Amino acid sequence: VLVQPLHLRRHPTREPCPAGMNWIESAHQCCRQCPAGTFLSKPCTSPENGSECRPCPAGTFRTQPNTLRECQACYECDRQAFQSVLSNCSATSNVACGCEPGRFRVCLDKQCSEFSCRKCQPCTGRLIQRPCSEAQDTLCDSSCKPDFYKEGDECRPCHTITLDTCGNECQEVCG
Amino acid sequence: VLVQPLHLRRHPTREPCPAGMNWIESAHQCCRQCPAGTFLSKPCTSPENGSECRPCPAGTFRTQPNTLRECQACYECDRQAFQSVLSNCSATSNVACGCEPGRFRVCLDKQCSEFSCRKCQPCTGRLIQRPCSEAQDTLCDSSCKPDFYKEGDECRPCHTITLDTCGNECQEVCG
Amino acid sequence: HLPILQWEDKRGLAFTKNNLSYSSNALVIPVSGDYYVYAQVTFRGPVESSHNPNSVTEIITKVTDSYPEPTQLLTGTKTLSENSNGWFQPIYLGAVVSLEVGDKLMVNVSDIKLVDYTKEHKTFFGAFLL
Amino acid sequence: HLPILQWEDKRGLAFTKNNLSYSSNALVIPVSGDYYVYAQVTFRGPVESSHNPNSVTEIITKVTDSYPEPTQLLTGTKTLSENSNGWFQPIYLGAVVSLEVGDKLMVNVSDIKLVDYTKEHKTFFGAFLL
Amino acid sequence: HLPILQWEDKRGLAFTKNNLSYSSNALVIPVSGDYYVYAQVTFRGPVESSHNPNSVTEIITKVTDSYPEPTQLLTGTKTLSENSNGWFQPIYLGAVVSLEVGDKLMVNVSDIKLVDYTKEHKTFFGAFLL
Repeated sequence: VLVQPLHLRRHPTREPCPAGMNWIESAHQCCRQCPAGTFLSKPCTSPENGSECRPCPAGTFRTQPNTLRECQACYECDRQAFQSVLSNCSATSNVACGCEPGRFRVCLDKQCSEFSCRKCQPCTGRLIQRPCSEAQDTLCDSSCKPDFYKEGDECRPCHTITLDTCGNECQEVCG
Repeated sequence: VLVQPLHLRRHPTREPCPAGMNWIESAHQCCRQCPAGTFLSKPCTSPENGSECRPCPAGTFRTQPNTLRECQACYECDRQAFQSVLSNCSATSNVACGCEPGRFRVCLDKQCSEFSCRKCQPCTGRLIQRPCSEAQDTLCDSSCKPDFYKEGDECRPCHTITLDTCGNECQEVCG
Repeated sequence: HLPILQWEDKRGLAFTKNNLSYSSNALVIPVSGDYYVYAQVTFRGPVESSHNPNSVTEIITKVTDSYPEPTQLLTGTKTLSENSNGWFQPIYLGAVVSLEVGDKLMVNVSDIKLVDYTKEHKTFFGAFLL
Repeated sequence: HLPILQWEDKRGLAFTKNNLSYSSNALVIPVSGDYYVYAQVTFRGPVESSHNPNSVTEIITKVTDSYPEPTQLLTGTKTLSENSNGWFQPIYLGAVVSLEVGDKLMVNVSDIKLVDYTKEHKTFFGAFLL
Repeated sequence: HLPILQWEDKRGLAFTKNNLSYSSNALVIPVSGDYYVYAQVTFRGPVESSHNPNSVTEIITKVTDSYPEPTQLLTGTKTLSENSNGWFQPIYLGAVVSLEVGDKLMVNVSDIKLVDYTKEHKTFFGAFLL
């Protein structure tokens, strides 16, 4: 369902521009592309005299050569959700966000363009099979460390128990 | 909150049209209705010479006589949600959807205009009181079939058990 | 058919102008053309009298002399998962539709008892000619 | 990139006029200016083939000859909590954007199998020049 | 009053024109008339510092010299049921309102820490004269 209430003549057919140049409708000709990190502030008046390009203002960027009238606004890292800046936004690249130390990414969609940062599990009383990383939680050993006994799915240190509260599992390990 | 930014004179009062005819504003007169399955492609120029009606294009329909400028788009059955076509869309009727065999309708609103198709329960080990239908799940007998014993709310076949694993319920039935 | 909502067309933020009038629960179109039509209904519950619904629906419909049945123009339907204690659920709809002079626009809802009519800025309905 | 939705542009309530044309899944802008662009996608599930998603996303994107990558103009993303039995979730987006002649507008979704395509008044897309 | 959102009015997709200006968190109306005003706020959580909310609210308000208190024009309020792990909830509002020259439009939210400010296409605010 699309509508647009203005009567318009068809715009003239456009020949493809040579490489490195884009058709500029308002100038009715091909103009040289502005390099990445800049935008087209004034279109060229003739193919020879180049387009006027200006650097992207702070907080914006363009990763590719272009003939756009403005740069894209940088994303921001979600501080309140424990994200941290991996690399700052520059004139030619968007900000890159990761998780604060001690946290790992939980993707909310397939591309992981949205993610939350969850605390890494501590593996108390267990050996660490694989340390926590940006992408994955710590992988703990299934068995307990020496001098720790199993209680449900927790590993408890032997030195904290008194013999009488010590079940058979704990007797075996700490006895 | 309603607004409409155009200055207009009130439209002339309209006498009701005779049966089988509708007032056509652009023609400023009553025109004969187009039959179901068609739409008004050109209004009549005088009440005598009839309106020009054209058949509804494929994928559209009109169930009633009308003086509309287009036909309604057919609905589609939700294949991914296991709906099946009960009757195809025709020029005079919308598509009618039901559930694939072995599934029944779970209405999502009071009119059941939206519904999902859930698998019929199999009544393993029980007699079927009422078979699964478009509208309702299978109704299973509360007690087990002969040679089946009750285990929780399931009915298990006697031949699969060995006497030692057989509780009292199963002893009684399969003993 | 689904129940039709009634609207206030004069007091507070409500107004009509340029002959787009409101009568018997409907906006009456004064001139043929393309209109942006929109409506938001805030639903809320639970409400004793109506069993706990598992969904709420809002539909903007068109009634015309040229056809005996209403036409559904825009529909917003949402299932509810949190209906034990109090819940709120706004549904906003808006789009461009071609209308003829004399056409009537109305808003239908799945259950009128679930509509939050208490504040004019939570449930509203309107249209303007492009 | 996310899958692109296909649209009906002639039958039923759908129409194009004033040279705002539809071709290969995109609206093509005939004249530079500010447009109000809008789209609603009704998502529904569960659907066997696709694992139960924990979110649905709708994005209106712009493709232009002046830049090799699409630009995300409007995004609606919602997490889902009620996906055991049947669920519905409409997402509406609309805003004013500055567009150049020749720009193309498209609607991307997180999972095309979750889109309710069965009724034209539940999922729709449009634009008009201010 | 509820906290007021701050907006970017120049960089990226943001722009103002025809004297509709932005200053101290508000759009300033340059000429009296009927405007279509709209805003979407994407809320997301959980966020440690703020207890887990059971609802989020977005309100478009008008401040005018002719009255000492702000007027709530449009409100979207939604309860949340899924806030154990990460959640997203967009709320879109839009309608026609009559405004006077000098009126100021602002967007208030229930909890500013729950607003997703990270991407310009997820949270936006605008108006245009009919």
